[in-house]
Amino acid sequence: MEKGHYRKMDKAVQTVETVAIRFAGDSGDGMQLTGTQFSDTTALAGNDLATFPDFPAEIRAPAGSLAGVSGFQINFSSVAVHTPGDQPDVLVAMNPAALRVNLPDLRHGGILIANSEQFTKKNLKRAGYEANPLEDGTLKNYRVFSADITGMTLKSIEELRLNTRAAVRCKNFFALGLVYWLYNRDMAHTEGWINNKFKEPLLAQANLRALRAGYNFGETTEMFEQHYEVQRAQIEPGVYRSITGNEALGLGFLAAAELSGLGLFLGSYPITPASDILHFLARHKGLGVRTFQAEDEIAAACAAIGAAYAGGLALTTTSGPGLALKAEAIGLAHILEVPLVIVDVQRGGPSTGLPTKTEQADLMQALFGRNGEAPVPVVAPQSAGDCFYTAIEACRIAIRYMTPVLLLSDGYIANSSEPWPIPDMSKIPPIDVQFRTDPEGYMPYQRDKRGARPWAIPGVPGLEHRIGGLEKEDLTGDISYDPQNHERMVKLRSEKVMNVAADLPPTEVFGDESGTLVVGWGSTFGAIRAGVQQMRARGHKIAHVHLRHLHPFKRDLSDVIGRYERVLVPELNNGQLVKLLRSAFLVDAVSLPKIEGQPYKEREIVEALATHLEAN
Amino acid sequence: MEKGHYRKMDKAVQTVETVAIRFAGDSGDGMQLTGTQFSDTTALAGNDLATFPDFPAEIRAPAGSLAGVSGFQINFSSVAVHTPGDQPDVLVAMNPAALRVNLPDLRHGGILIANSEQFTKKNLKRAGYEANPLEDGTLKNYRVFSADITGMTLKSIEELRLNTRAAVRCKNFFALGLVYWLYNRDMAHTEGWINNKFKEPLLAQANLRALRAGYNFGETTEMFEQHYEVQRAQIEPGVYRSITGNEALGLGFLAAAELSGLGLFLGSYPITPASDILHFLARHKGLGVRTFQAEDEIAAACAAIGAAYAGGLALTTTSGPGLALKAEAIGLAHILEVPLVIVDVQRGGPSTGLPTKTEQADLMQALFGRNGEAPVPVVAPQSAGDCFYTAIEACRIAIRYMTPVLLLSDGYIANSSEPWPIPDMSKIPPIDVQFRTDPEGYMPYQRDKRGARPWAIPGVPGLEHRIGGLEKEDLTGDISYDPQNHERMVKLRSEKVMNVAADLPPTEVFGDESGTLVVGWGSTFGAIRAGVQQMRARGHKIAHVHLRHLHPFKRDLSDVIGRYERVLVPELNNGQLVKLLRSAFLVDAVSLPKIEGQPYKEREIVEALATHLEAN
Amino acid sequence: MAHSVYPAVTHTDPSGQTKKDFASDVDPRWCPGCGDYSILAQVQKVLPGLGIPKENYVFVSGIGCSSRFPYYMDTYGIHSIHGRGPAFATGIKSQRPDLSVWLITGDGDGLSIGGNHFIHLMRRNVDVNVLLFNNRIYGLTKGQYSPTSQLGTKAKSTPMGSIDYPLDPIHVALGAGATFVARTLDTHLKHLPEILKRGAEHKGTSFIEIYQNCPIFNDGEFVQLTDKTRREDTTLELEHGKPMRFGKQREKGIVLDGSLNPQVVDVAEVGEDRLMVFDETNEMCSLVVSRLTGPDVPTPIGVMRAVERPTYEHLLNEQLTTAGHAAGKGVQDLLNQGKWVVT
Amino acid sequence: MAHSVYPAVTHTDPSGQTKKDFASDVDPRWCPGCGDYSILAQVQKVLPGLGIPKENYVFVSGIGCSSRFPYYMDTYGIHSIHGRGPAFATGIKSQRPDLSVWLITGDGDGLSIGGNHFIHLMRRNVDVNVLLFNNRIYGLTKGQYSPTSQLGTKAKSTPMGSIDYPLDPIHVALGAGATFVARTLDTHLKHLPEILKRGAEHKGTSFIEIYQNCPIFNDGEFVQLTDKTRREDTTLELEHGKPMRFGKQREKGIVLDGSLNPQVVDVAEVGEDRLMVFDETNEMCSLVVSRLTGPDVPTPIGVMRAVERPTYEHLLNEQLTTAGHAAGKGVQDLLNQGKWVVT
Ligand SMILES: Cc1ncc(C[n+]2csc(CCOP(=O)(O)OP(=O)(O)O)c2C)c(N)n1
Ligand SMILES: Cc1ncc(C[n+]2csc(CCOP(=O)(O)OP(=O)(O)O)c2C)c(N)n1
Ligand code: SF4
Ligand code: SF4
Ligand SMILES: [Mg+2]
Ligand SMILES: [Mg+2]
Repeated sequence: MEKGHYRKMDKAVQTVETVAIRFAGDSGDGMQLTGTQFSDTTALAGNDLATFPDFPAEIRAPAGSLAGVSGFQINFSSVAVHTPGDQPDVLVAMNPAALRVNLPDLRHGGILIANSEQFTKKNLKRAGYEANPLEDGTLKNYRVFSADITGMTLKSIEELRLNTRAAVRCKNFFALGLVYWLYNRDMAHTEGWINNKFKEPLLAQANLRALRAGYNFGETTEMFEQHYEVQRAQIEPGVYRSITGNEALGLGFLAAAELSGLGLFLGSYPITPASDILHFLARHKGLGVRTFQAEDEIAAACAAIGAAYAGGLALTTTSGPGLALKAEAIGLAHILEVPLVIVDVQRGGPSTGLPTKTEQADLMQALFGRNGEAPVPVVAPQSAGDCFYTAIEACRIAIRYMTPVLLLSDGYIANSSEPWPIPDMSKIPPIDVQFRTDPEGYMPYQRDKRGARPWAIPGVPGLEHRIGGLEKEDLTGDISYDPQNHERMVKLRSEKVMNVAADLPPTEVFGDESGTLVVGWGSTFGAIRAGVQQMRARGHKIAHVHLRHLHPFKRDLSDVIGRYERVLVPELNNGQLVKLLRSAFLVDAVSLPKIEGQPYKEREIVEALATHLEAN
Repeated sequence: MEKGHYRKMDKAVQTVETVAIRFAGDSGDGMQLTGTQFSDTTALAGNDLATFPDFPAEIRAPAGSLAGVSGFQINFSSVAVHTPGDQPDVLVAMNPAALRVNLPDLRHGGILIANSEQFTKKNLKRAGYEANPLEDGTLKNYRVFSADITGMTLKSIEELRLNTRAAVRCKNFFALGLVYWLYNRDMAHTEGWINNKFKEPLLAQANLRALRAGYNFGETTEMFEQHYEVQRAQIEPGVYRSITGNEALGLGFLAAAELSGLGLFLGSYPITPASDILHFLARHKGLGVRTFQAEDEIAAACAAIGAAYAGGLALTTTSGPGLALKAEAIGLAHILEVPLVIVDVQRGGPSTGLPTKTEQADLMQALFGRNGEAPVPVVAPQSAGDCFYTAIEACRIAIRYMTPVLLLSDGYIANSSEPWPIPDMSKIPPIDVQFRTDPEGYMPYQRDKRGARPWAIPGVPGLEHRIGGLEKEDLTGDISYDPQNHERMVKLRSEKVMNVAADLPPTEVFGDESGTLVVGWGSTFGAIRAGVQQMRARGHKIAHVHLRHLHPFKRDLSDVIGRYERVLVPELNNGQLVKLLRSAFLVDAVSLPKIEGQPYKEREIVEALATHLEAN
Repeated sequence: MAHSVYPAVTHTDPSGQTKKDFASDVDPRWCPGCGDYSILAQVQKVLPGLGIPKENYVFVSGIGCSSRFPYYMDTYGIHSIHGRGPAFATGIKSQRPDLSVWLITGDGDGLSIGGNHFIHLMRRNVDVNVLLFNNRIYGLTKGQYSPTSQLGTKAKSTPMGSIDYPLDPIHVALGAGATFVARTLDTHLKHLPEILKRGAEHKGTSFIEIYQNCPIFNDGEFVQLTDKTRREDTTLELEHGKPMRFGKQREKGIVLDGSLNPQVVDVAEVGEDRLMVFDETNEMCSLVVSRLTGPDVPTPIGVMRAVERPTYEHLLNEQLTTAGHAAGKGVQDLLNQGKWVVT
Repeated sequence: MAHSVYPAVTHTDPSGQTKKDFASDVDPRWCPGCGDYSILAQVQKVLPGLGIPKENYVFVSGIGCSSRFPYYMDTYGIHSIHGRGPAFATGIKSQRPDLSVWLITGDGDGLSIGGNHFIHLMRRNVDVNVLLFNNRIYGLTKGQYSPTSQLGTKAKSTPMGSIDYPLDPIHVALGAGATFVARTLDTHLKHLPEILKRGAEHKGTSFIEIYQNCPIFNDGEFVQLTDKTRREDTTLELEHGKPMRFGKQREKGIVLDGSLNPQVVDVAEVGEDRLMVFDETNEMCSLVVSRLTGPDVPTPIGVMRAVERPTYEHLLNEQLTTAGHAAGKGVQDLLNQGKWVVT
C-alpha cells in the first residue's frame, strides 16, 4: 500500500526539550489507541517518555457525558523523563466534556486543539457549559486551535463511500496526523500498524487517508505558524520496546517459569485493573502456561495452592477486593509453606471504590490482612518495566523460601507504558528448584539453613505425606496441639520470612547523605525521584530511598534512616508505610498523603516537600 | 427426692486462702460438667473464683488418648481472684492420659486424685507410660490419692441395675462428691441440678448416689486425714450469677436491643469458639431476635448489613478465619456507613491453627484486614463479665456513628466463667436511635456534628435512596469519581471513626504514676493485673493500663504513656499492639509475647516483667 | 419488647403510581443498544401496578453492568458487592417482611462468584424477586467469558475458546428446589412484563432468567430467539395446563418419546391430544421442559415452575411469635437466671 | 520449554498393593461408631485394586469430621480450608493430569460454604472423585443443622427447628450438569466399594453421595435405609438397562404415571414389561429417579447418572499442545516483540 504521501514541510521548526500531550475524548473516540500510536512513534524517534492512560469508570457512560471522558497522556523529552508529566502542554479535546474535564490541567499558554464539530448545544449542555467556551473568551489563556475535525475527516475519505458511522470513527486518526505534524514526527510506524490492523482494505485506506489529511491540514492551515521538534534523548544504546506494567508482569512470570523449568499456573478471577495479566497469560499457553478463570477469587487462590503442591509455579492475580477474599487462602499457604505468588494490582478503595483509578492503600492489608500470625514477604515494583524484574524476584523468593509472596502493583503502572530495554534472558540467573525425591529421612517440615522446608510433590514414591491448616509438629508436620511447639512454629515461620532480607543488596540511596530523606514505595518512584531532583537543584540537602521490599525491610534500612534528620513519606493512601517505618525505627516520619485516585505529580511532590523543608 | 443423705463430717478442717483445682479426664468423662458444678457451688458459697475450660481439639480423639484429654480448672479464694490459677493445687485425673497431660502443671506437694481403675496396661500405653506412674515412684513429689473410682461408683448404684455403660458414666459425680468433701462444700446445688437435669428418675437416682458415695468415701477413707475450707470472700454485696464470655456477649446484645428499641438480627456461620453466641441467641427468639445461620461467613455478614439497612440492630459473629472471609463485606459496611457489630472470638492461628485454643493474634487483621482505607472502631472486653458491657458499647458506637464496629473477644474469655454482679437494666442508659423520617432536605451522606450520616430505612415515603460500594459524592451520596471528593470522603470517614474517642472517659491507670507501664488488652487483664500487683509488692514502680479501645485510642493515652520510662506489652501473639503503640507514640515499647494457645499465667507475667525490671 | 423506635409512617397510595415515579434522576450508563435499557423500562412499567407503595420497594444488586440497575430506580436500593446480593436481600427480607425485595444480578454475579448464595436463597424460599440478566459474558470487566458462555467461547480470557461446560441457570435453580422459575427475553415487550408480574405475585423466591443482549461483547447471542420474524418458531411459550404448541400457526407441538425425551411433532399429524400438557406445578414436567435445548427444539420461555411452599421469613416470624408467648418479660429476667445474693 | 526440573521417578508396581499400604500411621479420631470408619475401610480396600501406583493418589478435603480423612490415608494429601476443597483439587488435577485426585467433603463443607465450588467442579468436569459424607449435620462444630438437614431439625442453632428447606446433593449435582452421580450408604459393605470403583473408573467428576451416620449428633438418620432387615424394602438399587425392581423378593417395581410421577407397583400385578427401565445415560431418566423421595417410595442408591464428556484437564492439555506448535521458541522471542534499537 502507498506510504508517505503527505506534504513536504516548509513551516518553521522550533526545538523544545520536553512536551506533554493529552489526548482526550469520549470513551468511544479511540483516545487510548491514538495515545499508544503516538507513544510508539515517539519511542522509535528516540525520545525518553512515559505515558498515563486514565480510563473512565468501568461501565460505559452516555456519549458526551463528563463521566465518559477517556484520556491518555504522554510526556516525551530529549532528557530523562520520570513521569507522564504534570501539566500537559497540548490538549486534544474531541468534545466539550473532554475539554471541561481536562482543561484545569492544561498549562497556561498551552495548545488546545478542539474538534469544533462536537461543540453543539446538546453536547455543551451535557458537559455543563452554558456557553461555547471556544467562543466566549474562556480560553484566552491558551493557544486555541479549533477545527472541524469530524468534517475534515469525512471530506478526506468521501470517495471511499464508507457508511457515516464507520467514517466518523476515523477522526481520531485525523487528530493523530495533526499532532504528528505539530511535533514533526514520521508516520511510518502508524501507517504500518493501520495496514496490519484493519483486515478490511477499505477501512485501512480510510484511516490512512484521515491520518494524512490531519498531517496535511497542519502543514497548510494558517492556524499553525510553526511546529516543534523534540530531539533524541541520550538513551543508553540497546534494544528497546514499549511496555506496560501488566505486560511486564506477565512476561516476568513467563520468564520465571523458563528460568525455573517449572510449568506456570495462573488461577484468577477477572477484576479491573488486574484482568489484563490473565488475558496476557491466556494467550501464551504455547509456553506451557495453564490459566484457570475460577468462579471467584477464593477458588483462584486455592487452585493455585493446589497447583503449587503439585509442583507448578503458582500464581494468582487480583485487585484490592479480591485480595480481601483471598486472605484465608493466603493464611493456609503460609502455614502449609508452599510457594505461591499473589499479585494485587491496587485500585482506589475502600470497597468497590474507584475501580479504574490508582491507589496504594492495600499495603496494610497485604502485610496484616489474615487471621493469626501469618507474615509473608511483600514486594512492590516501581515502574512498568520494573514489574518484569519484580515478578521474577517474587517467584525466586517464593520458591527459595517455600512461602507465599505478595506483589503490590497498582492501576497506574499496570496501564502506563515506557520504553524499556529488553532484557537478555541468558543473563538472568536461573531459579534453582530442588524437588525432594529421596525418601530416606524425609520429614515434610524439616528446614534448610534458610528455614525453608523441602518441596515434595505427588507422584514421587515414598514421600507420601499430608499437609493442612492445623498447627503442625516441628519437623514431622503431624498435627500438634502442644503449646511450646505452636510458639516455636509461629516463630520459625516468621523468622523464615525475615530471612528473605539476608539475600538482599544494600539500600540504594539517591542524593545527599544527610538532611531530609524521602521514602517511597511502588509506583510513585518517578514523581518522587523527579521531585527530589528539583529540590536538590533548589539547594536542599535531600535524598530519596525507594522501597521494593515492604516486608521484610532490608537490614540496613534502619542505619540509612538513622542518618537523616527528617523523614518524609509520600504515599497514595492515608499514611500506611509511614506507620510501618515509625513502628520499626521509632522515627518521627511524616506522611505526605494523596488520596485522589491519581498518581502523584512531580509538582505536587515538590510542593509537599517544600511545605516541610521551606517552612522551617 | 431425698436430699442431704451424706455422712456427718468429723475429720479436721483446715482453712486455706486460695485453691486451684483441675478436673481432667477423657472427652467422654464429663469433666466440663463436673467443673461447672463445682464452680457454681463455690460461687454460691461466696468465694471469688475464675474458671478455665480447656477443650481438646474439635474432633473427638480416641478414648484414652492424649489428644482426647479435656480439662476444667477453677481457682477460688477468700480474697480477690484474677485468673483461673497458674498451678493447680489439686488434680483429678480420671485416666493415665489426663495425668500425663496435666501433671506438669500440678504444684509440687499438690494433691493428685487418680482413678486407679483406668490405669490398665492398654491405657498406660496409650498415654505413653511404660510403667504405672501410680506405682513406680514417679509421683513422689505429690500427695497421691489413688482409688478405684469406677468400681466404687458401680458399687454405689448396684441396686439400680443400670446397664454398665450408663452406670460407668456416673463416675464423674463420684469424683465431684469426693472433691466436695475435700473442700467441705454443701452439695445441695448439685443435687438440685441433677434432679432437674435427668428426666429419667433412675438416672437421677444413680448420679445422686454416686455423688454422695464420693462424699462419703472422703469422709470414711483413711487416705484423707483432713479436709479444707475456703472462707467466703469479701465480695461486694449484691445479686450475682455465674457467666461465661459468650453468654455475656449474647446477653449484652439482647440488652442493646432492648435499650435501643431495635430488633436484633444475627447473621452467623458456626465456628469454634464463637458458635455458642449463635446458639444462645437462637434460644431467645421470644425477645424478637432473628438468627440466621448463613451458608458461609460472607453471607452472614452481608445479610447483617442488609438487616442494618432495613433498620435492625445487626450483628455477625465469627472467629479468625471467618473474619478473614468477612473482610470485603466489612469494607462495604464502612463505605455505606451502616451500623454493624462484628464479633471475632479469636482462636489460635494462623489458618485453621488451633481451633479450640485461645490467642490474640487477630488485632492487626481487625484494624487493617480490608482493601483500601477502611478504618473501623475496634473494642475488646477484658473478662467474661465485661463482654456484656462491651457488647452494649459496640452497639452504641455503631449506631451513634453509623459504622461497623469490631469486637475482639477470644477463646479464653468465651468459655471461662466468673461470678458476676447482675446489672440492673434500668440503670443502663438507653441507646438513642433517630431514624430519619423528614424528606425535606434529606441527603443520605449529610453528617451530624459527630460525622454520622442519617439512618433512613426503607418503608419511609420520600426518603428513597440508593447506596453502594463505589465512592460517593459528599452529602448526596451519588457516585463520584472526582479526585478531591475521594480524598475528602476518605478523610471524613476516617475522622468520624477517630471521633469515637471524643465520647470516651480518661484512661484508667492502676498503680504508680511513673516507672514502668504495662499495657495490655483483652483477656490478659486478670493475669497482668495480678502480675503487676505482685511486682508492686516486690517494690517496683509499675503501673497497668488495659486498653478496651484499640481503635481509636483514647485521646489521653499519649500523655499517659509519656509519663513512664519503660513500656512493656504482654500479648498472646507475636507482638501486635506493641507495633501500634510504637507507631502512634514513638515509644520504645517492648513486646512480651506468648504464643502457646494458652492464656497468660500470673507467674509468667511476673517472670516476664522481672526479666526486664530486675535485669537492669 | 415493643420496638418503639421505628418510624410510624403513612404509606403513599399505590393506586396513583406511574412509571415516572420509579425513574430516578440518574441517567442510565449502559452502552447504546444494551438490553438492560429495555428491562429497566419494563420493570418501571410493571411496578406501579402491583399495589405496593413505592417506599416499600428495595432493589438489591451485586456488581456488573446489570447490577447498576438500582441506581436508576427511584426506590430504596443497595448496589452491594460482587455475587453477594442474595445475602443482602435475605437480611433485608428476614428483618422486614413488609418490604418488596428485588434482586438484580448477572450471569457472572449470580452464577460465578455468587452461585452459592443463589442456590441457598432458592432453597430457603425467601420472598425475593430475582432477575438474572443473562448476557453470557462479563460486561463490566470488558468481555471475559462467564459460567453461562457456550463451550468454545472466544473471549478475553479464553483466546482459544472456553473449555468449561456452561451452567444453565434454570437447571441450577430447579436443582436447588426453587419454587418459581421462569425465563423471558429482554426485548419481548409483551412477555417480559407478564413474567415480571407473575414473579412479583409469587410468594417465595421468584427466579426469572432474562436473556439479555450485550451488543459490545457478545452481540447477537440470542438473536434467533428475539428476532421477531423467527421468534415464534424458535421459542415455546409455556402455558399452564395447555398442550405445548408453538410456531407461527402454532402448528408444531411437543411430545415425549419412550425415553422421556421431548420431540417436536407436527400437530396436524399426531393430533393435539398426544401433545405434552404443561403443568407448572409438576416437578417432572418442569424438569423435562427445562432440558429442552438444542438446535432442533424450541427454547421454552415463560413460567417453568410455580409451587407454593412457606417462605423463610414467614416461618421465622412464626417462631418469633411462638417464642414470644413463652418468653419472660425482658432481658432483666434472663440476666437474673441462676442468680444468688451476696449480703 | 522442557520443564526439566521435575523428578524422573520409577513408579511403584500397583499390582502388589494391599489395603495396608493405604493406611497411614495416624489413628483415626472419629467418635466410636461413626460411619466415617466404615467408609475409610472401604476406600482403603478399593484403592489398591485400581491399578494406580500409590504415590499418584492425592486426597484433598475441606474442614469437618469427614475432612480429616486424608490424614488416615498413606497417600499425598491436603486438609485444606472449609468448603474450598474442589478448588484445590481443580488446581492439582489441572496442573498434573497424571494424578488420581480424590475429594472428601461433608454436607456442610460441600454444600454450605462450598456449594459454589462444588457446582463449578461438576460443570467443568475435572476428573476428580468426590465423596460427600452426608450425615445431615455439622459434626465437627458439635451439632448445628446443615443444608441437608430435614426441615424442622432441632439442632444447636435451631432450638425451635430448622426453617430452611434442605438441598438434595444429587439434585444440585444434576442441576450443575455432573457427568457421574451416585448415592450409597456408609455401612453397605457390598454396595459402597462397587460404587467407589465405578466412580474411580469414570473419566470426569464422579460425584458420590454417601449417607453417613453421626451417632453423636444425628444418630439413626438413615437407619431405615441401612438396617439390614429393612434395606431391601426401603432402597432401590439402580441397575443400568434393567427394569427398576426392589423388595426382599424383588416383588415391587416402579412405573411412571401419566404425570411422569414414579409410582410403586406390585410386579406380579402389572408385569415387568411395564416397569420403568433405568438408563444411567438418559438425563430425563436420571432426573426422574433423583426425585424418588418420600415415605411411599424407595430411596434410590447406585449410579444415577453416567455419561462421557471431555474432561477439563484434557481440553486444557489440548490447548497447550495446539498452542505449543504455534508458539515461538521461548520468552526471549516474546520479549523482543515490537523491539527497536537505539544506537
Ligand atoms: C470481588 C470482586 N471480584 C471481581 C470483581 C470484578 N467484576 C465486576 S462485575 C464482574 C462480572 C460481571 O459480569 P456479570 O455478572 O455477567 O454482569 P454484566 O456486566 O455482564 O451485566 C466482575 C468479574 C469485583 N467487582 N469484585
Ligand atoms: C471458614 C470457616 N468457617 C467455619 C469453620 C467451622 N467449621 C468447621 S467444619 C464445619 C462444618 C462441618 O460440617 P460437615 O461439612 O457436614 O462435616 P462433618 O463434620 O459433619 O463431617 C464448620 C462450620 C471453619 N473451620 N472455617
Ligand atoms: S458492556 Fe454489554 S452489558 Fe455492559 S452496558 Fe455495555 S452492552 Fe450492556
Ligand atoms: S461428631 Fe459425628 S460425624 Fe463427627 S466423628 Fe463424631 S460421630 Fe463422626
Ligand atoms: Mg453478564
Ligand atoms: Mg456433616
